[in-house]
Amino acid sequence: MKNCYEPFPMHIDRVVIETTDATLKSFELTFDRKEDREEFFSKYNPGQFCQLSIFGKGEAPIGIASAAWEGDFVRFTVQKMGKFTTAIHAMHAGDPIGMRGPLGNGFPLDEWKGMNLLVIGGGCAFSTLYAMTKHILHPSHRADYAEITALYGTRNSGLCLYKPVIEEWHNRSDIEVHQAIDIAEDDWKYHVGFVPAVLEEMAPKPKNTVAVLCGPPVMTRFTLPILTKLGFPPERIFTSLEKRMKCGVGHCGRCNIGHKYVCKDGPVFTLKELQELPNEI
Amino acid sequence: MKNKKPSIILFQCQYCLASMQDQYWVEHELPANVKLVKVPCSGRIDPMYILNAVQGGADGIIVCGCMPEKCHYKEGNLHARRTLSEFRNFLSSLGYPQERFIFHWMNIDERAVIQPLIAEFEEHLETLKPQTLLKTRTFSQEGS
Amino acid sequence: MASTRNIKIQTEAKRLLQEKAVDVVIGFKKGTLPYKMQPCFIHDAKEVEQLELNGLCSNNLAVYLNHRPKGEKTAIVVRGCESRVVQALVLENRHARENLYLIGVPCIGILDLQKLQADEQDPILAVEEEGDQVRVTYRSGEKTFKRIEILHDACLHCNHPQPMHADMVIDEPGYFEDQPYEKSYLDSFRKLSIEKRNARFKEEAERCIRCYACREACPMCTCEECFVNHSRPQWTDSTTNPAGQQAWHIIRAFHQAGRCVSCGACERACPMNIKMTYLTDLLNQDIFTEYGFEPGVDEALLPPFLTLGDDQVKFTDQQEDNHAG
Amino acid sequence: MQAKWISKKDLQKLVAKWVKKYAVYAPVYNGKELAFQIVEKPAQIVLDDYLNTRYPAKSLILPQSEVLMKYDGILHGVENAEKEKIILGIRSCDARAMRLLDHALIDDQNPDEYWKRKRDSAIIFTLGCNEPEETCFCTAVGGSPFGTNESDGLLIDMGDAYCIYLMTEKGKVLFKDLPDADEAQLKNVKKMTKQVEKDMPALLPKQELHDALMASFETDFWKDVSQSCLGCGVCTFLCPSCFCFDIVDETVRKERVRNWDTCMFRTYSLEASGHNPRPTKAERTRQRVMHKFAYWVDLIDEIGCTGCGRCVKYCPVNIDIREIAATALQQDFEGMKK
Repeated sequence: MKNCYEPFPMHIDRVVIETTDATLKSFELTFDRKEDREEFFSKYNPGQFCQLSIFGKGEAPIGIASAAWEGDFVRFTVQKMGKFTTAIHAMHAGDPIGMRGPLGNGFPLDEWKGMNLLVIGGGCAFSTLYAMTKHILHPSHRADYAEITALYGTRNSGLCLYKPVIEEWHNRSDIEVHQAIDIAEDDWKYHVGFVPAVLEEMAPKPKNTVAVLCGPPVMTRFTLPILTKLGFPPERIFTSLEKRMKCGVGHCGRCNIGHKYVCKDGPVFTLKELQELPNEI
Repeated sequence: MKNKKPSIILFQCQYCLASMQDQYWVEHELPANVKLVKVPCSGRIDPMYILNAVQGGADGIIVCGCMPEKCHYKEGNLHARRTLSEFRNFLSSLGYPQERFIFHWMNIDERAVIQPLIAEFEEHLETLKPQTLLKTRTFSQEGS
Repeated sequence: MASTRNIKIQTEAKRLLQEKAVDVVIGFKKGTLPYKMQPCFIHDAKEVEQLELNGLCSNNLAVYLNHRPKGEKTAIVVRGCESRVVQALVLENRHARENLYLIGVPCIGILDLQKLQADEQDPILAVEEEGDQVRVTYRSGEKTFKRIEILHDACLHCNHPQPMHADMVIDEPGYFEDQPYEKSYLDSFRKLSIEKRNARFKEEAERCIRCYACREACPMCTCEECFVNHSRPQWTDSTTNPAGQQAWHIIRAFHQAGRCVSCGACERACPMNIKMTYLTDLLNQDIFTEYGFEPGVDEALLPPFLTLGDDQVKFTDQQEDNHAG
Repeated sequence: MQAKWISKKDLQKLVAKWVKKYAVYAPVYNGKELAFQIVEKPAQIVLDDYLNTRYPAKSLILPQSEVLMKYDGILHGVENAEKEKIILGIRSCDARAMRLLDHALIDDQNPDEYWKRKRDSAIIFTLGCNEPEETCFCTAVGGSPFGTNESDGLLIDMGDAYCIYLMTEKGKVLFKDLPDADEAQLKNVKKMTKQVEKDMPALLPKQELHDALMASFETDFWKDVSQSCLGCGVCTFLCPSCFCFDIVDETVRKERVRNWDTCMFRTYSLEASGHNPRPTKAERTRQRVMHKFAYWVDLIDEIGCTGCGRCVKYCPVNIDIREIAATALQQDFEGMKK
């Protein structure tokens, strides 16, 4: 059995500065060993995360932002925040790095087959939703799902992630994309306002639809009631949580909400599951 | 290992070396056994820096600061003098003798004083055994 | 039967709460074990009968002042050491003195559980204090001690058992009188060879399990973030290895130089029975010799590391002497 | 279940034999206190008149600091070959805690190699408690001073001899040459153990307590309980069933180390953004108590506290988990909710 604390040796293949203020960068990592790559892709399901590891700086759990079909790399979008993320922001293509994963449950894509998807993302938490949407938009998966609607809100247009791809989505017919920013800007073509308000305005139909929600806690707190108001039942509202983590495999104890561990039993939970757990987010 | 020179950590305030030659010497020509830790002011030297040096196995510690009334930050040197001399007393009661830890307050007109000072200190340290009492780390360089 | 001391404390607490002079009274109440007392927070005048003070009250109550809601009017039962903490913290601008009401109690000393329970495998079933006598019932039988035999070392070396700066003092005799500053017990340590001192220090420090009970029990440890928790940069090992253990004990003590009131709460909180007040006492003795300063005693004098006094002049003179000589 | 009989002298002789082949850990007086240490001479072992060690025996399997990986450009897991261990004289509360930790650290997908390796190489003999301490409450949380399903064998002190119940093959092998205990002896043992158990605290209503605590979650109960808490780690570090750990890099030694960590520290759940799901002592105390009395019940239908009483005895401010449980059972939390 493999040691669950030992990271895969990886290298950074490409670094993309995502936002105009450069607090968000995407890192594409490639595997040093073939067997690690095979192991990773045999398990990977969008919505999962990895523990990135830089010796001396520790580890940090980061959501996976690439779909498996994109290539032999794994993408992570990292916001500069604490000790680890500051360190990774200083790294360049070609630098070695460690990675453990994929960890967590990911989105139950099989369960959702045949249904409409409503994807709601805010800020940098959009990364795993991006991976999921990309996965679904692939020709071999697209037919499994009905209509796809995405709503992506950022504070301003400069903070929008994956701009070229989202631009392309706007022109596609198999996905309906809404974008929102908090304050109006001159050449902005889309919605202006907070995600909950825009969502209420869009008024998506709850029938046969799954809502997937990832965003900062404030956004989540105000968007959930809107979804409920629109008629989405709690078992069809999915969200992904964040906690401080160390081990990532349910041993070290700190990421629990009630008896569930976010790292092992999550990070994706339905609103129904969360309602049954103590309120400690 | 017998001939190994005593390791010295030199904590140096960046303002007090007035002469260019001395400055250059400290920055580029220090003997290999002396490590320079440049600080913006002697008042910036946290006892933790000193302790890290001690735990890392430094045989001697020199703290260089400005003369009274010459501190760039008005009274950083006074602060350093108060706290660090007490810390020196404290360390000496726990296993790091005072003679291994010296202060040097520099004068503006001082020229070529630091070189003999270090040499003399080194000579003195050579008469002592390598410090082991508070050494807890087995590496040669240490950070601060 | 409540002792007259306790009754007087209760009466004062009741008066304060009834007159709404304070929101809460912090004191001690009976614990769940015969040899432990619990800190308690009385909000209601009806509950004052819980208040008690005896030799088993091992904590320094002033530690709770750091966690009380802002602006709360707090009355606190203080012995000598606690009263000095309050004064020291007020000087450091940690608390507003006008929000505090100190119920001073002349100290009767704190019993040392370690001395009380020399054999840890022989549990204590009851402790009764009667003046100078302390009767302890163990599983193996009864034993009577003189109070002085089982007092905590910090209390034996205490020179200000009488509460200072208190708003009222309970009129009951304490066990000790105030004395001039002297920590002569340190002499035997200072006289040891450097190797022996070092060995003594290591023997204590390296039993540390890094639970930080000493830090949390200390009323003077008021930092928002402790140096051991700091991650950028990481100051020292957070592991229980000698480097980390020694660094913790050295720097913790040093942060208390000229601040520690020598109450010994750290030692009594330590689950591993590590001796550590001697470290801060060593520092404080130096500071007393150098500056004549005792933490928490004077109402206006700042601790030596918060002020520079007339160092500018003194230091200049000293340097001039050096150069002349 | 096999029952053997051995005189105390013979046990010493047996241990003398074990010492040659195994690493034998037993309570030994180390100059300051009793602690589990490697035994060199059987005479060192203190099994009579001993209540429990202060430092929990979990440290033998989950040491306070453990090197997980070494770094030389990439991180490599360390694999220390473990000598087979015999842990002799551990109390059944501590043994039960080890079983709980098995649940926590060994799951199907990602078993903790370091724990598993040490655990598999250990043979554990518990020692029944003939005279439990006043702080002991194993019977209240579903254990017993003579718990048999926690370890490989259970020793019961019968004056000048031990009665040994052997539960596993590993245990049986070590005592195979001994005579079986006879009927009369076993009857005496039963009588004695029954008497001891009778004087211990009564069993807590597990489910009722679980429900009460769940109801208490958002009430001020926890604020009151935690008011005197100092926020140190004594209760959790000395707890035999606490297993939380932190993983840190010691750059100087080029090692990635895991250290015990505790939910009682502020930094335990503090996130890089500054958000802390458990910002005050109230939430942290709640986490400690609820993890033991509610979350464990959800997970494996057992209380996660083993009743050793260490947190009660060593808490600097005498916060008593027994008292918290008892109060929670009596409170009307529905009425307290904001």
